[in-house]
Amino acid sequence: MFASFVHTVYTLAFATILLLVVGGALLAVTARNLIHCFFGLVGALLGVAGLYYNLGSPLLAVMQVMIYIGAVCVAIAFGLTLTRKQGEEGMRPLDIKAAIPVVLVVAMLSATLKSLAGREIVASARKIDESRIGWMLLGDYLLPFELISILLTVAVIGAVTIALINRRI
Amino acid sequence: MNGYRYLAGIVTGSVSLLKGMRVTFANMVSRPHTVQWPRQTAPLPARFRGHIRMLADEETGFPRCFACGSCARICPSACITVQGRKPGDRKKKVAVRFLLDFTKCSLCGLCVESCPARALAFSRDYALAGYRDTEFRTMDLLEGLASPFQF
Amino acid sequence: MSISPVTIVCYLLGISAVVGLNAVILVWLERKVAGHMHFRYGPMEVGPHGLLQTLADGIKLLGKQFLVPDAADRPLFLLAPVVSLVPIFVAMVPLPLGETLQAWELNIGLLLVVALGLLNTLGILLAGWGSNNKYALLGGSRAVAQILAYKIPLLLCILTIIMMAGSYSLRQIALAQKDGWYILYQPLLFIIYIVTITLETNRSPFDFSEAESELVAGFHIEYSAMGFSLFFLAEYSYMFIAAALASILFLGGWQGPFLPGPVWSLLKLYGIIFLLMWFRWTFPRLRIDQMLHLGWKILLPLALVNFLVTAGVLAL
Amino acid sequence: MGTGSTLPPIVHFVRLEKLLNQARANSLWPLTFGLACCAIEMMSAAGPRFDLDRFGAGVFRATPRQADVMIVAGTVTARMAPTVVRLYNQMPAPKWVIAMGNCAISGGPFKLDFNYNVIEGVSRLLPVDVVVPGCPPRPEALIEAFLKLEQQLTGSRRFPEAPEIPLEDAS
Repeated sequence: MFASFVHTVYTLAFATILLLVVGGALLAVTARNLIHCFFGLVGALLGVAGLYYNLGSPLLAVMQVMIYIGAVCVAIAFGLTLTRKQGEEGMRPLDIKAAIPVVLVVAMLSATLKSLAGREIVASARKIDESRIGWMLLGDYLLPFELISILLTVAVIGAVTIALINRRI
Repeated sequence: MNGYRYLAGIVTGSVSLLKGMRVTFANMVSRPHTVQWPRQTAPLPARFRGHIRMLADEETGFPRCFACGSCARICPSACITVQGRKPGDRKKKVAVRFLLDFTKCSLCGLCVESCPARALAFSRDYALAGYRDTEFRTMDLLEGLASPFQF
Repeated sequence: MSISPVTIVCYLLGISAVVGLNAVILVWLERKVAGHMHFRYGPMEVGPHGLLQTLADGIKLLGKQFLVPDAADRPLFLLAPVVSLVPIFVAMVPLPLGETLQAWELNIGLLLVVALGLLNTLGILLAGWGSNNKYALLGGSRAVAQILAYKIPLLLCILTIIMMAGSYSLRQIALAQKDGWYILYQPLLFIIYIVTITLETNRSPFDFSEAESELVAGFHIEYSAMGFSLFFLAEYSYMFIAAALASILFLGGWQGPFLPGPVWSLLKLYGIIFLLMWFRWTFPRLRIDQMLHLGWKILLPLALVNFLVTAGVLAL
Repeated sequence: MGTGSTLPPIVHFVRLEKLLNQARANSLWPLTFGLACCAIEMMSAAGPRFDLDRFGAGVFRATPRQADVMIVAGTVTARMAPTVVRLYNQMPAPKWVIAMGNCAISGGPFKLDFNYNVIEGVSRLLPVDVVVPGCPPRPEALIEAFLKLEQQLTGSRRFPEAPEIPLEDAS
């Protein structure tokens, strides 16, 4: 009786997370108001953090919150508050161009499902040590890690250049 | 040189912040200046001006005012209404009505200065407040004084 | 995953009690500190020395009308106070206030608290946009500019401490300071950390998002009654969390001689909160460009240099 | 209960309302709003010597959404009148108005036949709960107004009546 109650609670929690992910993502692509899109995105990312937690990796979940919501979304919000309300009429959610990502996503999903078909999916029960991630990043995957940092530096320099175009210092 | 200035700026800035914090901390541990009115009272200045009041004659206890009306004439806001009558046995008039519209008064004191009988003075009512303005629109200054017209 | 729902409900009740009591005490304390720093008494007449003042304020706010402006974005407007309050309930879970007084020992506790602490800005932005008021929007966008300035020094501070203690667990970090508090090794880092938590909790001299003299009341300008009190509750709870983190990271948490653990941690915690109040009633508000200058050109290089030096010393 | 609420409740809970009124009386947050010279005395009342915060009334809120009491401190000109009314309308429901100073009560020294731009008393615009006459009233008078408001709300006076200060006490 008690165990089944706990089970129900966990199921409900999982359903909430799914709802957050799917609903947030839908809101992010369909809402007319830019800030509604933004908060849809935040909700979807929070839901993904919940999924990570459910899969047994709290570290990844916390990092998802810290990086994607605490950093990426805040950067987006910073851009949003500096943009002018302009050309809102031109943005229709059901444009013909919107079909392109839909086709891509459907193709990717079907490919993934096809490759997974027939296999048994087991969530990894093995606990990943945080320090191992660090060793991996600075050992085996050092080159990709450094490449990403170069990419970020290039992005920062590009942003500064774009910002300086109209400044004429 | 620039680096030196940068570091020196940080240090001097922090020191000045600490000085400010010392001042507020000294304030905090010192005795408050508050006078806890209405449990305690702060001294009122000697020349404090409350609304005007009517002085009584020492002998008779009647109001000193003989209703000449010079206060009402000189008042720039026209807040004073005076009426007087002669009692049967006396030559001078005595005020029977002396109304002050305190809501218009700006305490300039011209009425006090111009009164030939020195009948007016400033009161020391410093904490007036009420629920309706009518209490202060017609303040009867003769209240509490004896009158020769009580028949 | 073996926590029973009863325990979770007990934790939630306990955390709610902490949040409520802490706000009641802190609001009273803030008004008393403000009063005495102005040579005043502060609240005196409601209860002995005004102890019941916050209670009266709370009950009054409960009984007031909650206004939603016509032009406001209704769902966002109603969601904002909740968004800024809810992360607190999760962030308080891994805080150890004593040897055994901890809701849940989590091996990534520090990261969780920091990540959720950053969500406060989201609530402010939501309120700023949802109110549909120019001052509120300005307050929200200022909060976002502010988070960009203080986040990196804050994370560098925390990284340095993680490096010294070798763990993300708040409990392990506190235990690592058995022989010497980290404030003795890292006084500069402690100062940087205090400045960044002043920025994080949106308190004067960095209260840009609610600057009364510029933005009337900033992001909560349109919130009356309970909406406002939820923001208030959130602000004081974030202060509690930030101060608790500071006491755990730098002052050894609950450890100390003679007194029992929880008393020590509360003493340290309220000491740091008093420091924040002291800042608030001493310093005037900075200009926003001065804040950015402070964040990017002073705090960030200092924290970075400190981080590198610590790393070098630890490696030797 | 006077002008406190715009809509009286349909069902009355006596004890709850007593509690609410006690709480309201002890936490009357004024609006940061001064019109003329009386505002100086209002600031003085909040300052160290008189300290309105002792009664829980020292939290001057800048936004009308969080204020309970509007202190109309000064001359209400015709130009300012719409703003005063608007600020009053923006305050949430249990709200009170203190008319401080003679200009706010009746137009004061500006109440003249040829003066076209002064509203002769803020009671022509808003329901006034307490009036504080004086030009300007002393800070004690403003505190007395708050005590009067508390008396009106709770039905009893918790504080001593305003004590007399004789001339000998003058400094």
